[in-house]
Amino acid sequence: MMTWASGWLIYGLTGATLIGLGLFGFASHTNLLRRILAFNVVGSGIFLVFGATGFRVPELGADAVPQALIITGIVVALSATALAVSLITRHASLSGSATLPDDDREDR
Amino acid sequence: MIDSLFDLVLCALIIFVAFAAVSGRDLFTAIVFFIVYGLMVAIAWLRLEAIDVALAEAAIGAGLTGVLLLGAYGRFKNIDAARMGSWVPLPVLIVIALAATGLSAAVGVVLIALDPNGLGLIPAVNANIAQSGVFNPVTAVLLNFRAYDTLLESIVLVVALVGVWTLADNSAWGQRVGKTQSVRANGVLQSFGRTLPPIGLMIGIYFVWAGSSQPGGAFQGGTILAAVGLLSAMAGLFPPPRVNDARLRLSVIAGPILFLAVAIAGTAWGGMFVLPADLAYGLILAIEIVLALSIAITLMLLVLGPPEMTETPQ
Amino acid sequence: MPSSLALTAIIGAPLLGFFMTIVWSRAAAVVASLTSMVVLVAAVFLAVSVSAHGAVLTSLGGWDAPLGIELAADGLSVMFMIVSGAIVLVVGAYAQHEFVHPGTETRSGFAFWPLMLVLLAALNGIFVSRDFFNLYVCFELLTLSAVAMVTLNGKTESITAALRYLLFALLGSILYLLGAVLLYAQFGSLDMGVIGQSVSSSGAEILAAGLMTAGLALKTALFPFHGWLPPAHSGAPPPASAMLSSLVPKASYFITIRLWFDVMPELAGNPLTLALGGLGGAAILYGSLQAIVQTRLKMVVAYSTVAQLGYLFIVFPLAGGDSAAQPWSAGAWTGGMLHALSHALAKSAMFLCAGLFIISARTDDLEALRGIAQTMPMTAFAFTLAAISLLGLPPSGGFIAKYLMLTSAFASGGWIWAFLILAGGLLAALYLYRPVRIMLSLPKQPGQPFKPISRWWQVAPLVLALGAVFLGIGSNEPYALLQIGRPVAAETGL
Amino acid sequence: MITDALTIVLTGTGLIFFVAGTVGLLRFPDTHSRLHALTKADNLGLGLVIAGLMVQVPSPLDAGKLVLVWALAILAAGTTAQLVARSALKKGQSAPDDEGMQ
Repeated sequence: MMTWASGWLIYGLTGATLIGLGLFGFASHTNLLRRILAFNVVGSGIFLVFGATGFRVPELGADAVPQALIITGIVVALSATALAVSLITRHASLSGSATLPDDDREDR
Repeated sequence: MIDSLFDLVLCALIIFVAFAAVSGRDLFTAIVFFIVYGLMVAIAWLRLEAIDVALAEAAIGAGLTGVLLLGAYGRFKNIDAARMGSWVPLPVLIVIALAATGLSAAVGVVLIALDPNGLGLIPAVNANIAQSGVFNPVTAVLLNFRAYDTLLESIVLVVALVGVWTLADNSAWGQRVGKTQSVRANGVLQSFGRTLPPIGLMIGIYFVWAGSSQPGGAFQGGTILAAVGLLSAMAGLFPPPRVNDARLRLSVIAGPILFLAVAIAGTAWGGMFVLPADLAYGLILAIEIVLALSIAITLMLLVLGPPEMTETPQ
Repeated sequence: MPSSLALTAIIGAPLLGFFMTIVWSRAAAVVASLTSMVVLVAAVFLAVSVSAHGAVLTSLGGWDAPLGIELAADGLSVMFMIVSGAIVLVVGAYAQHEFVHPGTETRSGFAFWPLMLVLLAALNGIFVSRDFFNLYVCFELLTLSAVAMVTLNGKTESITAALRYLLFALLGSILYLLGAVLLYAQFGSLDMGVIGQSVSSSGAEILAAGLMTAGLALKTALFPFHGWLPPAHSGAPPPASAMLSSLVPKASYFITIRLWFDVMPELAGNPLTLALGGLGGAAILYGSLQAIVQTRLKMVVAYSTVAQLGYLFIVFPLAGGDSAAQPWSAGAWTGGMLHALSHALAKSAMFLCAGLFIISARTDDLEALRGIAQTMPMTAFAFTLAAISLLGLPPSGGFIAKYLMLTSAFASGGWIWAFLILAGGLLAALYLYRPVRIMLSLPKQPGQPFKPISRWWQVAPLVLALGAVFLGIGSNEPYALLQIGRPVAAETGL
Repeated sequence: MITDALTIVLTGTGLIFFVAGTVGLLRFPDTHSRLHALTKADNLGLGLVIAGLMVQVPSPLDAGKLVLVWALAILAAGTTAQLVARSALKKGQSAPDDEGMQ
């Protein structure tokens, strides 16, 4: 039980920060694995915002609907990550590069 | 006072670790920080009294995602350092940083402006949980109020698996999934792989069973079972299955198909997904058990990757 | 009651088919055909029911919104479901020749069928869902199956294209998801109906709607987010391209329309509609110019998709914002929807034609197709018919669609939109004239460089191209159906 | 009151071990001595923290769960330490002899 009235807001604002951090990582790296990692940071930031807004009245406990949807979201994000990681390793073994072709050129 | 101090410190740590994961100097460091990040976020979920989410975040968000990323990192060894990628050019970087900061700020402003007494659907869930067949409100939402989402979610996992398998070489089709593993007979890993599965099995099954009244459920339990299976496979206790094994494919879809069948059977009780209150508990438990097994096998196969073995291992 | 049964069958049947094709891959093609027939029948049944009794609504599990998820079929969703069902049925019939494997199972022969069926389930799920989070799950289902389809031929370029596609689509999903989360935080509901009744232009709503629109625009490949589309759509095997190019971007467009015309029309001010229309116009010009300079047939067709998707966004300034209350709004809206549908039919026909040409000529290099009409007159005819619909020549569906949009543009005094529609038509004539001329011209050297193709196989693209034309000839029924459930009272646009 | 004091003392001591282990991880020169510092200090530290928590829980069942957590952590730490040490050996880092270690 939280004593500070707007404890949820701390977590909500943390989630908002994580969204920005993750999006920055997603767009600023050319390494594909790093981009997928950053995508997962954005996802968990969004979930944290979602969960925090479901805990605005601590006396009533956490809203079950956001919790259930977050679990769904975590599983969906894992599915996307699994497909992405397989694509990335396949791409790396075929092309010898950890980036998309255009980005590769920029690096050299 | 001490409570909110704890929250502030935890949130500062989460942001710091996330920053390290996003901008870590080398890829390996970044991945390790990401796993730590996931575990800290799981603690945040405990503070928000979302224990089901904490379990899912720790097992799936940090654990399995981390394993996937580390596995891919292991495959990057043959790549030239020059082709490992870098940052985008500085002007672009500045634009991205500004846009990301702007979005964070906008979301923050919206959060501050929200009604601080917003109840969401808490009253609606409380009013209807008695008819849902279970006592854990999260399970009630997942398997009754919004069962359609959960069915589709379990299918998303299977689609991802089909997608991963599609990345195999044509010639590897029909082979065993994953790369050939070599394990020292009676080595540490193998004895670890023999000791842990019974305990893991017990914990996984407990999570599935407890999900109706306490935190836990098919996805969290299934993930633990998947970890047990992966560990046993890595320890060489059983060979990975073949991609065209009929029993394997059946076990992957058994959970979703039972779920769909129950959903369709609901039309006899008044509409798709309708669960009559007196049968709801039994049906939900049955779906959870079979779904957990299918999820466990699907997750394990997702981590093992497409078939790559050229020969059957010893 | 039976119509809510049809509503569930339209999603349940392809999901069941998805499972069956995984465990019983030898019979996959048959299962896929039967499934898409069931879907088509259910969609037509729904169309009859909707036009007789109005929109159909059902609450899943007996839980009404906002606690539960509601599905609804109105005229718009029914039209999209009929066209998707028909396209998947025809593509499935075509793909029997490409992905059926007598004897041992092959990689692509296994994967194509479940991916096709789950794609259909996801599309139908999107067309009937009233819940913003459920839509997110449906979009992920759609994205993962579509991305996997791009990789089917296993080439390095295809893997690269699939990766690029996945990154864009994931970014789109996550922006959309953030929007949905903010809506729940504001309204305590994810249901379109509940949210639509309490829109109040608060900051949360504006940010949420903006994020969702940006995410959906990424998925619809709206200029300048179109970069992933041409390599992905031209790198996939032709039957997959046919579905990817004709149907998948329409799903995210469909929800954009729902969002701005059904849920939050109050928020759709002029800055938004002008921005979307402007990007649409840029897409028309840029996509068409790129299509003109391509040397491979599949790339011409793929860039044409970029251009044609642009028209869909001109609907926003013509029918939304200040135009929403004007008499021309209904015509512009209906024209846009008819364009989406006739483009779907014509574009899938074109990709199947391209697939047949590739099998016959072993390449889709435009110059290598010189004189192929002599070997495959039926397919060349189908391509030409589809081109007529894309150009918007009478009596095709594309003509009715562009006519409606053009008259609305003139009525509204939006000369710039009228100019863009006309310019797009002229440019399309340029980029489609070249392949048609090459096909119909005499072969350079005598002799037969082309492999003959069975007549039955060639029927598939012809059916789709004829569908695009008949959408124009018999446009009264679709026109009337599209008006059912339309939020703004329908005006007689014709 | 006495149990609270016990908890503070035990978890406090446990935390000191964690700090020592972390310092060792950061400061020691090679893989093997780092592992030594980390596993030894952390297992002991975790044991003390858990002992501190055990005096607070109401039922023996909960206490048993805490012990299980400790046992599993030790098992996992021991195994991974072995695997890390072996892979470091394979990569050519030799293990320091016993005197050097103390």
